Amino acid sequence: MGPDGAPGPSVPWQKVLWERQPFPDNYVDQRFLEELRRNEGIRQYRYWTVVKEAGFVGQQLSCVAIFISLWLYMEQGLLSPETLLWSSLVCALLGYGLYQSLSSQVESGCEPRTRLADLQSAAIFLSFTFGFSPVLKTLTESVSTDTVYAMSAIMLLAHLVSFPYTHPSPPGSLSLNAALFASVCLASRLPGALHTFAMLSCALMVFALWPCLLQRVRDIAPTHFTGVCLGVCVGGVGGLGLQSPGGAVLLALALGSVTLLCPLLLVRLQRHKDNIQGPWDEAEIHEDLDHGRGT
Amino acid sequence: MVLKIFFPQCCNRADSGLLVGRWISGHDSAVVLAVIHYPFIPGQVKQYIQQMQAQSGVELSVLGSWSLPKEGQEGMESFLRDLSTIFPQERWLQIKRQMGKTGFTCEILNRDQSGKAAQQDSIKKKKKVKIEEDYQHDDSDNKKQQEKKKEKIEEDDQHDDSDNKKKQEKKKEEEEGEEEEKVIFVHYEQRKVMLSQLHPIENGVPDPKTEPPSELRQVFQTVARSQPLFFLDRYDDGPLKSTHWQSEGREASIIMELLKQASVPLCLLISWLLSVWTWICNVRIFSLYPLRFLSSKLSTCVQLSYRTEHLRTLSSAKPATGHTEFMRKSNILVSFLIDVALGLLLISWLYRDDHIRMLANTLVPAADHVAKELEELLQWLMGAPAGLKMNRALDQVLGRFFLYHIHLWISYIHLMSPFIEGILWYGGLSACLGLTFALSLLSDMVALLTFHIYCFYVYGARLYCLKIYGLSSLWRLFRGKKWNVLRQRVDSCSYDLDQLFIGTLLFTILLFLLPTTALYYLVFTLLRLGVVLFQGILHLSVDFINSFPLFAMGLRICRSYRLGGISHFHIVHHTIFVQQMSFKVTLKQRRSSTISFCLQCIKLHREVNVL
Amino acid sequence: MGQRRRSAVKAPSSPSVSAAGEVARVPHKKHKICMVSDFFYPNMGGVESHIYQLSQCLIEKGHKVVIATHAYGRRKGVRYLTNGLKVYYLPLQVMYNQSTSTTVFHSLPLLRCVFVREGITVVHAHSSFSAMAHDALFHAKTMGLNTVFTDHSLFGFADVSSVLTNKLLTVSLCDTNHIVCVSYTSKENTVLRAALNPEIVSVIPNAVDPTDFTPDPSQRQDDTITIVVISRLVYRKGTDLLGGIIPELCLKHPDLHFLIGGEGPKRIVLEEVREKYQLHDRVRLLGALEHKDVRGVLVQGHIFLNTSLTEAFCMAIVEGASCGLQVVSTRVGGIPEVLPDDLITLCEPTVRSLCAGLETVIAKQRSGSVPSPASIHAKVRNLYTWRNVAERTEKVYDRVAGEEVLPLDRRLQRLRTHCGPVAGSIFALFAVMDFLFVLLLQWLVPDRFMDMAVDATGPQGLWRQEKSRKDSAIN
Amino acid sequence: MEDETYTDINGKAISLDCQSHSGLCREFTVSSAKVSIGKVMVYTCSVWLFAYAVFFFTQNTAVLSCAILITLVGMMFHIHFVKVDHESLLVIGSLGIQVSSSYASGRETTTFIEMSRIKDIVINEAIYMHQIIYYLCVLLKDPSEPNAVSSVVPLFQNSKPRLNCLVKVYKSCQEILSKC
Repeated sequence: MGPDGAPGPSVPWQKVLWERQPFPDNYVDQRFLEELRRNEGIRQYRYWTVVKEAGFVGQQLSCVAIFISLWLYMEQGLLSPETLLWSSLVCALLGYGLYQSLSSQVESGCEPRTRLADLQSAAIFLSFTFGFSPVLKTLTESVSTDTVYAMSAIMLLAHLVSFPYTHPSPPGSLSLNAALFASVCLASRLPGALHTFAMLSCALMVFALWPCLLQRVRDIAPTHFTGVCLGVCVGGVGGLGLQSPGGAVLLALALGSVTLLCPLLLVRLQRHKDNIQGPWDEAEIHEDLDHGRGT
Repeated sequence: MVLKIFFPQCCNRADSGLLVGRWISGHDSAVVLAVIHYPFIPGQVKQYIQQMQAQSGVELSVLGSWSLPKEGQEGMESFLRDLSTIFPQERWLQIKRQMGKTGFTCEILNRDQSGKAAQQDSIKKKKKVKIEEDYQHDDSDNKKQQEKKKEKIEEDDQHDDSDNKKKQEKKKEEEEGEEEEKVIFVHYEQRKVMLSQLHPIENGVPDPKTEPPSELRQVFQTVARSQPLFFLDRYDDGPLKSTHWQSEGREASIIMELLKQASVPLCLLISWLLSVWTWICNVRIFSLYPLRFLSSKLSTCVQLSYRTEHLRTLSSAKPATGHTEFMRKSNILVSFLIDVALGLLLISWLYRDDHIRMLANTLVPAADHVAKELEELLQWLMGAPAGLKMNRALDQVLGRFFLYHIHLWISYIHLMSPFIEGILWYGGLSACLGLTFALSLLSDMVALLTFHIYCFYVYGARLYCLKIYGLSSLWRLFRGKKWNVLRQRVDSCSYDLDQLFIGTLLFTILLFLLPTTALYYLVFTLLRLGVVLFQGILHLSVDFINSFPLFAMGLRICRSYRLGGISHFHIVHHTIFVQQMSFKVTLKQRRSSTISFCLQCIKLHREVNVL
Repeated sequence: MGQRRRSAVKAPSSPSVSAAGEVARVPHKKHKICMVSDFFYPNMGGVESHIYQLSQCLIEKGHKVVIATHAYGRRKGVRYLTNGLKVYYLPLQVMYNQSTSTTVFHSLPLLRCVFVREGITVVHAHSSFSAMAHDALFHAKTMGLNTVFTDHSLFGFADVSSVLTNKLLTVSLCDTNHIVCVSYTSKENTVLRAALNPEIVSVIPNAVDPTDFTPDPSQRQDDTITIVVISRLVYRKGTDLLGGIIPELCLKHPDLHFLIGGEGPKRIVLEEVREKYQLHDRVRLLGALEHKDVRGVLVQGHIFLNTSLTEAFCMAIVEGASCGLQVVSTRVGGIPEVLPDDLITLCEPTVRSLCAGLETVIAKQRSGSVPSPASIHAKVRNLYTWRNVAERTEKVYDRVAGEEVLPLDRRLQRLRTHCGPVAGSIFALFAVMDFLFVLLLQWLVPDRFMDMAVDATGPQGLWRQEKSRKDSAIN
Repeated sequence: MEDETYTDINGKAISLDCQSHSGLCREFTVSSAKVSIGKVMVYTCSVWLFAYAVFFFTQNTAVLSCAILITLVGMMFHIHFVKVDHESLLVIGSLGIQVSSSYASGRETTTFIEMSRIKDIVINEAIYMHQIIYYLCVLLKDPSEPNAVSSVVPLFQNSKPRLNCLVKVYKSCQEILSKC
């Protein structure tokens, strides 16, 4: 069926409502849908940049792997808590020094925390962990081992999912809490209170402090960043490999798919994108309109 | 408007005479109260009515004449008409009945003798303003709209036909049936209306600020308040003889009178005792804090004060004003009597072949048994109850704690075991004050005997509450949220590392300890619940006895009209007369709108509310 | 007993005569229309007033109009509005901001009852956000009625939710006879979303009642410049943009005042801005406004600002212009079509562009080179009138009434072919079930047991007769 | 007067009986269908058969007696509280309106509304279950504000007559009300 009434071709149809035009209401002009645009402002990814970005995910994954392998070592008594404590202490000091040096190079935004504050919070960590470790030790003994494993697995997964990969420097509370919860669960399975203490402090380092440092590295020295990521991944695979080769293979596969395969898919699928835009689209606000909310 | 004549049924067959009653202003309706028979001396009648008016406060007047000519007696039209000049009235009713005819004939003479004086039609033809519901403001009652619409549907037949003043009901009906009557006869049973406290006669005059009560209400008040009119009877010899409900037998009985007389000194005595008792209660010592707190908790004391209140209301010197007050008083009295009676029964059972000792001997072992059960329960909890994973350390701690309590408890019981019998014996005496006392005493005893359970419950609940509170706030921290007190909502907030760390640590600990405390809480709550249920049943029964409207029930069953609520009309044919003079013919007569009038009792719950 | 008398006075002489009079007066055919939408008075907004005004004008033209919506709180059952506009507030469960939840079937019995007892010929559903409207379209087709749908809103194609909603729209519009859009942009959008033949889509703009929005310069304070904003304070209306604009302009122009009417979740943004920059005396938040108060607020201002991020047809700017204000608005959706360029200043939806636009208008205002409010009102007053809308909608009804309703099998085919294999067959199944449900209902409550409703409006409308009788009485 | 046949909203036949005692006093009685013996039979039989089936498997005679009891009690309950035999509306000009509904067992519930409280009698529309029906109702007013509707008393609630019946009742009610 055609639009009823004969269109008066004398005057050109124009897309305005404020004047009655000699056309029926359901008249369809050839200019209909001329403002329709497809796929505008679509960005073409380059493979290696994407891979570089995905590196962070990979290293976080392998961080978890490292933590688990450490736990495995301790559970089988291959690793004594003292050594773990000392080594983690050394790592912490090194990391702290590196952190300070990096921050001293670039003076970012708000004033840096004083050494005193850092010392204070470190003291709090250690004291609390030490104080609570006997309690934590007895905490889950009546709970069956499978339950504990399941819980910690879920929590670690939650940690990986909810980890803020873009700005990890203040660690996202949910992800950090999940990781800590998991580590408490695991640590309470260890033979002694000291083990628990060591495990927890190690967890603190791996999950809380390390991402901050890595963020700094990514900001300051992107070239080193990829190297660090690679190193962590290799370390994770290796560490797990000594314990359980199967796990190591799985981890390697996972890392490969995350860092290499997914970016490939992303870049490939990009060209099949078909996105319709037009004047009807809801305009999005680009400026940062945060008027210091919650001040 | 229509003239309504409320006519007492008992006067249906009274001899001819004068109608004494009242014109109800505003509604133009007349209430006939009594018939004063011939012969009378008008002066006396007037004087009599004057004094009645003075006594009852109802503006009585002579409404008109009533004629029921005996056989052979010829109608006395002219005479009746003349009477209207003797008793000057705005309007003068002439109601007459032929023997054997079932209808009434009513003539209305206005002051000016013109029988056709038109009932000035008081109906103004108002223009109907259409209420326009607008979009903005709320058009809540669309019934208006509906109504308008419907009125479109109905065709216009609202013409007023010529107001005819005189109305011979039956004859007119037979001749021109379609013509509408202007007089409605409402027969009412004077006795029932008289005795029904249908309408609180707000002591004497209705206060002016409320709008005048509705028509029926006024009628009822008139009848109820013109009691003195009914003392003069047809049978006693006096200058005047009248007919009204009392000519069908008196309602009041001698015993009631005697009781009324006797109750006065009794009330005085009770009130004196009460004053003494209240004086005792108000001694300083009792108003000290712990005592007052205790008395507010002990249900015996509560019951005591309750009863005192009752007795005070009962023994108040002034008579009950209004229906509800009267009902309340009588209900209290009846329930009190019943209560005492039951209490005496209980006593007679207790002190026969000493049931008390048996009770006492069963009581202590029972307490022991309960304690043992509890111990076993705790042992069970300290193991792995129902295969639940509990934290062993905490479990042990809690278990020991509660076990120690039970130990204390048992020793306490054994300490007081020798005195229990005595306690029971004296407690039993309290039943003579009424069953309710015994019951409340029992509930108090139960409360004391299960004090340990109460303690357990409190500890468990407190622990659990703390734990839940902590967990909820820590869970918020876990998700990186916090409760904003000012805005009363959950905001997102960035915590420091150490806060997060410690929070998570505590969260984990609490979470793993939760099942243990939850279990303890659950178990002891259930125990507590059992006790509370038992006490609740006791209190329920006490309250039932205290406030069950027995009197109202009784009235509802035997004298339902005394609680008259909504009046109930129903059309009757004149079968009354038919039965009496066995006229077969009249059965086939058309029914006229004579309405006999009796009362229907109201729902029971109204009485319950009253109490 | 007053009204008894009145009834006696107003009882109709004889309906047949007056009905004949009706027929004589309005020659061509009358429809019995049922407007269905979740959004109606007491809820307030563009859709609501559109439905109300349109129905009023159609009633004037002698059609019979009833409205079906869901119950609002205690407002259940049948109500009457002005001129006997009958509204059914059906007790359906409200799910999410005033839109009912839809399990395609549960609304059928009541809607069927309405359609049957009112003898509806055309079902007109409004607003694609209203689940009830979609249900009504579906059931009306099952009961063999012709349907019209008016789309008041725009939709993107970007995210998942819009993909789903567009699919649903496709299904529910696939056998709707005619669709009405309020602007050409909205038409394009709807045609794309529902994959429609553009020729069954008419463009009929909204309207405002020019008599409600007359200028009144005396209300303005001439020593200051007041910018009026009237909109719900939600994201779609660009409240965040407003929050960005206010401080910039207020810092530049000390004599600038903001008058903001409306309520919503984003109000907190404005309040925070006000607190942060100490603008309590210059930024007034009036909160929710009654429709009748809007004019009183508008006339106090010099400039009307609209910061919407998406609009199908912005009534607010027309109202503002009709009150003689300088209109500044974002260039989104159908807004460019609404007002001629000499009446409106269009900007990009960014704080910077809006500020620039406002700056120019303020400058013009200061220099006094703006046309007088009266002249602006004179230009605007005849652009959009409800009468015009009603005429054009009437055309749509006339056209639709002629069309034949697809029988079940063809309908199923159409669904299958039009909405893709999956959704198509699912909804074909729904259609069959709906059909069976209707049969069941017809067996349970046959049509002959339903009392036909007494018309308040329409050809034999009693109210109309009453009115005409009144007039005759007056003359 | 009862020439035309009326049905209720479910299409069951009901009968309307208008007695005009006089110009000022009319009584409308809407009486719905009696309890059909057949239906009672069916219900009873079904219950008893079920009971017998249960009895057959669990040799427990208590089932049977209980079934009999249930049917009896159910019947009593039904005719005493549920089944309304007829509802009547008595309009007495200038005195009031009396609404009474009598159950199959003869139980009768009555309410009397004085003329001073009656604002009007109207026919109204309402949503009832999954239908929209007309019903007759009395509008009450407070004596304090005479032209506001304080509450509404629906009439003929149990036997819901259809519009034609309601209109008939409505008209003659209005006749009476208009006279005073």
